[in-house]
Amino acid sequence: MTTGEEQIGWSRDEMARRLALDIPNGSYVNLGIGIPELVAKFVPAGRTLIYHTENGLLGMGPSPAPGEGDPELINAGKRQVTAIAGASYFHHADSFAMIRGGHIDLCVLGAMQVAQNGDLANWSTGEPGAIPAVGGAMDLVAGVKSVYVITQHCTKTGEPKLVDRCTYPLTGRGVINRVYTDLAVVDVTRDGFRVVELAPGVEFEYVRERTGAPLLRSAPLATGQCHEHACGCDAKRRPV
Amino acid sequence: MTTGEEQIGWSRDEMARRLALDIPNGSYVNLGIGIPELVAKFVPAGRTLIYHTENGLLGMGPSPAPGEGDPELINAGKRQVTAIAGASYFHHADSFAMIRGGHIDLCVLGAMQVAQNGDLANWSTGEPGAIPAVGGAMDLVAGVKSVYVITQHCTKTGEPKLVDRCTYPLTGRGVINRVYTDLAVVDVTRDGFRVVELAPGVEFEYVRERTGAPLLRSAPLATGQCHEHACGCDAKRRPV
Amino acid sequence: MIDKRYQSAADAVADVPDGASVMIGGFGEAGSPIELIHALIDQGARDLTVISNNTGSGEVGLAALLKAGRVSKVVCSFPRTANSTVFPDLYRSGRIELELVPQGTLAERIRAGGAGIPAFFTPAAVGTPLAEGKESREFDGKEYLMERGLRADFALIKGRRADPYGNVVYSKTARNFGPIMAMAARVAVVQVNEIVEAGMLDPEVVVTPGIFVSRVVGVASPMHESELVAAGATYP
Amino acid sequence: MIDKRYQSAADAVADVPDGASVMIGGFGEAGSPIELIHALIDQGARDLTVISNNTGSGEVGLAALLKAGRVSKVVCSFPRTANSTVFPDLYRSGRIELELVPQGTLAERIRAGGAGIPAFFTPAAVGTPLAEGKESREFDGKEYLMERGLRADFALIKGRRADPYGNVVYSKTARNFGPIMAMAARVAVVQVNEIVEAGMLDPEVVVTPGIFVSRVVGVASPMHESELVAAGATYP
Repeated sequence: MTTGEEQIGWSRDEMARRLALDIPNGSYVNLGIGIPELVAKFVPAGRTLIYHTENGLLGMGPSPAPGEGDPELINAGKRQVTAIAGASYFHHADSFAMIRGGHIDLCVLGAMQVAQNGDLANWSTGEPGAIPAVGGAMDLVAGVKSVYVITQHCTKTGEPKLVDRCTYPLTGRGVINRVYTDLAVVDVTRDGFRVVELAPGVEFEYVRERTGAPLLRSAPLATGQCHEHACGCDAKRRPV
Repeated sequence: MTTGEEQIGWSRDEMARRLALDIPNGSYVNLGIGIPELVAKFVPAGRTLIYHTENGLLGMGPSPAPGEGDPELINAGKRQVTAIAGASYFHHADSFAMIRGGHIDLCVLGAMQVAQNGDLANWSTGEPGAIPAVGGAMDLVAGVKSVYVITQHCTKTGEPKLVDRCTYPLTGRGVINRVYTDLAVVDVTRDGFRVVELAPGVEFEYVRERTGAPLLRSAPLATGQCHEHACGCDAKRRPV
Repeated sequence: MIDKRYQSAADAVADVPDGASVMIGGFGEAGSPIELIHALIDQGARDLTVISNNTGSGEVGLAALLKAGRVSKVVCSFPRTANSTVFPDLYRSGRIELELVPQGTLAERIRAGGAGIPAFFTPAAVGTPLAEGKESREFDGKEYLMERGLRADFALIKGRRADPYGNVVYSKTARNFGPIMAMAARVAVVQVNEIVEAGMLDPEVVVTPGIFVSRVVGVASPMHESELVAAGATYP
Repeated sequence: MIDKRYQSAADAVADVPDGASVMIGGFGEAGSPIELIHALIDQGARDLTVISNNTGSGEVGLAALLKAGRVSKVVCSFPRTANSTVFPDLYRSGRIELELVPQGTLAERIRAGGAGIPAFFTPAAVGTPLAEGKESREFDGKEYLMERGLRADFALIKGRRADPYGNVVYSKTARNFGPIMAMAARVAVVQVNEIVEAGMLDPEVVVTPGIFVSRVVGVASPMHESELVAAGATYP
């Protein structure tokens, strides 16, 4: 698609870069398949994150050089990866003990729908005839300390992904803490969705029109490029 | 004590030797502290048993040579041991997964009382002021495939240890399969205690008088030295 | 002597009966015991219940076992893969039953089965369609589902090295379900690249202690699913 | 950079507050983190709940912590040892509370706590006095008790080697409760004979992945309880 709307807001890389700014040094992070994987490319210099992949590796490194991969060293997306110095391998029950036991600091996932109460739907359209496949998503959202979604604000057909109530089958109930879209960074609060930052050139009203649930605005509401500090820092953010 | 009764029946070593005859080659065995430990000395030539100690070692070997012990290589009785070629170390949850999951073939324990329904009491007299300490006994009797008791037939004061009903606090309910005493080998069956073998020179009546519950006799009821074969073999056993 | 070595994959799976439950290790192709699966196809057992994280790709290994019509039910977290058409076809045409289990719940159910834990509680899947029919319960103000331990008649596992006692070490992320499936199966069969003498594996680094393993088979150069699929291979 | 190294045992336990729950590794003297325990005695925290398989011997290490009056409750499977008089005296005089737990149940409760499992069922202790007050339930015709996962504020653990990421390997049967206590504690503190650089521990042989460990302290030549007791040592 090459509509005008695509010009507005953050690109996928920019979304990933924006999210990466908010991950503190030393975090244990599980990145879902797809856009979430991009986050690893944009971790600011000076921070070390440790990547967990639920198929049994802590300390996942980047893709191997061509021809140097090992079919027995893969990530949860079944792509060949590497292991950093300081990595460890373990079996699946231990791996999900890390997840379920609250040892992973952050999980970043894609989404089909996120509801204002934090419900997530990202595994099934519920259509008859579809092959149901859930993988580790339900365990991740139930166990990891913080769960962020990274996704386009709307579907390819323009439907909002941030909704009043998920219509697709749930992955987890009240599990999402924050959503990073091409248009904004949106917290899931007790009062519902709250925009904490707008992409450059994106107005609050524009986002509200494309959101399927009430949208609160934060004060100070930030926008733009001012993210040399980690999550929670309001330095240089300008209120909208 | 040096009463006449002590001359009768099997010595502790002979009890251990008798029990050892009944353990098939290749068995995974957990031996309790005390008389049960003697069993390892009497395994017939040609059989290999693998010893499990619940503090995290499979493939426990004999005591180390003097001066060669390691305070970090001990058995459940906290005595220094060795590890055989083919051993493995693991943590406590994995060790008791072996026990609870039914992976250990045989556990041999001492007893204060065994009831005719297989109840075992071996951890506490229940006296006020005693320091209660249970260790792994309750897990062992609940999880191991076969649980044998090895014990004197009576207490030092002449009270039967094979009883109608345990009066001491239980270690487990209906868990004992067989008892090896100085006087006899006694199966715990659905119908109660059944003598399957008498020690040399010991008469059935003699055992019955010293047993606190009805005692059945097996046909063929065996006695004596005829145990060059493994458990279940009736070769050369003479009926009483 | 204890010697759990079997001469061939065929020998090691010869007694799998019709109707057996079979855990099959692997996450995607990593750890998939292709040679054991192919031996099981040759052997002919049918009406199997297969417990495995995926359902294979192409028409080799696990997918070939499904394709051969030997499996009546799969217990699985992700039965959908690139290059996977066998399971979808069987599922859509109603020729195979699927019990979909979240991956961590699947792992923990297998570990529980092996550890003698008949049931446990997990927060995964609360409030989702996969909670339907499951008992739920609150602990400390949070809701959990009760899940049952899972055991199987056989497990087919791929390791890296083993000794005659059945001690096994694995390779990288091919470890995945191997150690817990070995615990949960009545008969765990492990294929390894190399069988070494007892004492050659450091007791500190053994991942699966021999007590969990019944049979060990050497397969010096195991096939890789992705290469077979890329080459368009099928089995048998 | 990630660097979990602490300069001293004292630094590593400096923030243990009064009233904290503290898991202490070891089975008898094997794996008992004596230097960390002594640092905790020096630090002065009191009203502690200690979760440990035993209660120490002589008047060093764990027994010394009890003797110093810092512990109000122990959760334990076997609080009775040769050369053990400290706990018996405290217990008989009503100055310490005891929660007696079968050893395998204790291990599994700790593992469950670390794995996010709030409760599970076990056959151990059914029909015994230790079943009193516990929910029981039948699965497949057999009775089980429900047991709760166990977590703690801190864990004090003895390993053999660690790296700055907190990856740990152990020594022989000193491994015992270390790996599961690391999982179950908010702050796991591990003393090791040797701290090596990241990358020096083979990822295949790491027993406790660094994610479970908050602090690592080097204690090159740790004391052994039995030697101290034989020498009649006391602490402080």
